[in-house]
Amino acid sequence: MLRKTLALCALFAVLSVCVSEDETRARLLVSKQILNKYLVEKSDVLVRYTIFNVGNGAATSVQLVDNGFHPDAFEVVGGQPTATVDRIAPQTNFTHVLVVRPKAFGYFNFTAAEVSYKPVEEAETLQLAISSEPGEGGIVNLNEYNKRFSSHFFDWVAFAIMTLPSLAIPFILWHSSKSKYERHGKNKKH
Amino acid sequence: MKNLVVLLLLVLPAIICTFSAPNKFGAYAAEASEDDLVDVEGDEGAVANEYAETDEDAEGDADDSGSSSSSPYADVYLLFTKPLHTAGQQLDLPGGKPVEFLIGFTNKGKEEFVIETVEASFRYPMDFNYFIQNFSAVAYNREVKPGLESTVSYTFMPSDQFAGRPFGLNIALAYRDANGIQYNEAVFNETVLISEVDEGLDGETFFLYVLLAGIFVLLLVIGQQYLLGSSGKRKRAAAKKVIETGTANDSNIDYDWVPQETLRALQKSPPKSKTPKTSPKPSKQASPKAASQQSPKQRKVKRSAGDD
Amino acid sequence: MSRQMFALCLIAVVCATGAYGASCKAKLSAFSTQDATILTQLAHVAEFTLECSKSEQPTLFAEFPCGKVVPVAKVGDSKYQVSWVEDIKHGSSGNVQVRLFDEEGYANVRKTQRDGGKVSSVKSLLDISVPTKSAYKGPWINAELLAAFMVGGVAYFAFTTKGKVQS
Amino acid sequence: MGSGKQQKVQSSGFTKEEELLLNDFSRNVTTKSATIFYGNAFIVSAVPIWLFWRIHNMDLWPSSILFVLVTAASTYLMATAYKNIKFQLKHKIAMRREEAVTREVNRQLGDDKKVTRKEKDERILWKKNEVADYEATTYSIFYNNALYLAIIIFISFFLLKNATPFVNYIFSIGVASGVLALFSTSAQTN
Repeated sequence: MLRKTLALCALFAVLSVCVSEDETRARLLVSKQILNKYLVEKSDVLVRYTIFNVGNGAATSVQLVDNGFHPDAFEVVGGQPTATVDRIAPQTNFTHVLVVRPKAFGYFNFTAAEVSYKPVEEAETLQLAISSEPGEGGIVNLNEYNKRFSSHFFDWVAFAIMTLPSLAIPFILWHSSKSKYERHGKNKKH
Repeated sequence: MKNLVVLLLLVLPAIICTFSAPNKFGAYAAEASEDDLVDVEGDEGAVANEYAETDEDAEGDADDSGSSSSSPYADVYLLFTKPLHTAGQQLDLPGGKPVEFLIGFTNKGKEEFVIETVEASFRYPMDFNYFIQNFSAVAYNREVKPGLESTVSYTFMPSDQFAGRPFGLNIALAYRDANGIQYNEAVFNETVLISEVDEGLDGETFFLYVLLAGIFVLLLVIGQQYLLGSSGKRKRAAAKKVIETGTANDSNIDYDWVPQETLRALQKSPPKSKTPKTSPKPSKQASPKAASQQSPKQRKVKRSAGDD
Repeated sequence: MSRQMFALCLIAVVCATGAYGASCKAKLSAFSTQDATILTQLAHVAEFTLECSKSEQPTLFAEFPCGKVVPVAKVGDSKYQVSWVEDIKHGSSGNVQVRLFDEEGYANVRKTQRDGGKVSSVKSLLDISVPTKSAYKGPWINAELLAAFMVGGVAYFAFTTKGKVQS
Repeated sequence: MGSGKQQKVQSSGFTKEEELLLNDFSRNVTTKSATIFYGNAFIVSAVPIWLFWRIHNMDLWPSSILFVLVTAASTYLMATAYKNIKFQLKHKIAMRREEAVTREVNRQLGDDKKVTRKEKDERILWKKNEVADYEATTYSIFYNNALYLAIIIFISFFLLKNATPFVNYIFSIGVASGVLALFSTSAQTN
């Protein structure tokens, strides 16, 4: 009973705080997305961080940190895994892009990034937000990928070279004989 | 109650059958995720609803989407990021295209929460008890420490066969607190419209087809030209020969279908009467077999002609 | 290796004089994703360091050609990053003019936007042109489709010729 | 096939020369042309293995038994198709060429007065037969090879694109050679 009343009290307290703060507070939703069809070793992995400010106040001192890409496993080729934005206005979003290349293949768990920000301008403590998690993804071996998804252009060329004799030789023989006799007729005619 | 269950059992398969492919998935998904659903489904009293079957357990959750099973310390916010959606309007989801949304979860309490699963489902807009399609429940099992915010993302794809009809979209978030109490909050419980994606023809593929058709036509034309060119000349030449040479021209006479006997006979007879002239044209009509079989007949005819 | 070479298009460019007395210089390096066959969207990233006559490091806002104004992320000591993604279908190459505003300029931009004016009329602190490269979108024509058409053409030719021979 | 027998039955009433003539136009092939046919059929049946090995990622050794069996069957069917199409074409070509051949032989023997008419006719006949045989053989090989490859590529890369390589191989080769063999006979009996 005591607990219940306590909880109720707490609820009211929270609610009242919420109501009072609702006017100016920023609230961030952070999504971390991997925009890849295939994760391939030594190829681009495109990571997009989108910070949505769904509150009604501006978020300030927003710092995005992603420690999920260890330098041993990934090479950063475009963008930075750490970014600071001074201000994200309410009802707007901010996009940050990072391009990394995995150094090895195998399964990799893409973890969440962290964002710290001040929900209200004069707040002293930073609010910590955790982004969505892309989750586990299999990074394909580059050779394997090339084998499976290459256009096999050279294989086709080789195939063409192999089939060409079986088509061209009989055709040329036939055609030469045909034209020989047909020209014959024509020449005689004129 | 029992009657209702029986009725449901009868009606549901019929409903499911009327929807083809996607609903197979739906039905399958519903079966597969049955275990999860016990806790996930239903906004009200889902915790106590453990006896319920997948499809029936949502009974009574429609009339009241008030999140009575949500924790006061949890603050949940839903945002559709694809398509972008502003609150207050009816949500329009493009059929056959992925729909993404984020759920922000703020822990306002002193104890940690664990976000367990998110599940989206389509229901009849008239009666949210009836499921049309269940999307797979995604397990996150994400700890949210006191004072922290966390975001989870969820993607689903409404079938384009549903296009043009309104559906009840229910997004349920299941989480538990440090005491192990399960909460199940309906983050979204509204009627949405699935819109037809008016893509027309995909420009890229269209041009590809046009290109291929062009190449094909070109090939045809070239082939035709080539063939017509050679055969046309040949035909014309042949025709002329038939007209001009007549019997006078020795070399024009077709000897090979004339049996040797006849030829011998012909040699003896005066040159004028060696008329058997089969121009290539008439013999062309005859099939090879017919030609070879005809020879005895021809012989007779020709003989009589020669005797005259 | 060549892919890497392609992918890393480092180009140091561009300096321009800004308004408000403070003259700034930007040293820019741009990166574009190169292989569209494994991505769902293309990304362009421009990182630049800013050297201003004043020692401070201003908060920057960037305006894209489409008219969108976004805050610029600071990724290090006087180092900034502007990045955006685009659909593979609409992937383009060439220089993208990005106009940078400091906070004062941004306030002007907001004011102009509120008044219904054009953002382009607001003087920027600095203009940078970000070179973007188009990505490899896969082979121009499917190899097997090409092969099928070639052999189909030959077969068609053979077939028609046979008709001609037999007729 | 029935027609061939018919011919033989009928031919019994003919003279020896006629029989010889008919023999030239019959379906029976000499060992030489049979070798050519089987050699060609084997080559063209074996070449698609390359496609299935390189592009459909079939393992070469584990499926070698399949390869051998299917290639053998295909070789037989293709040789049949060659034979039938050749037989079909030979008559027509002979008719087409007779003029030119006659002229050619006439020119060759034009001055030679010693050659009797009969000998000349026989030479023309023989030459014509040779030319027709040659052209029909080469064209038949070209024609069947072209159709065979076209059918295989169409089936294996479009119809059965998503089937397993195993099924894909059997069906594409089997259908291609089967269809060709079948149509070569059916067109003949018409």
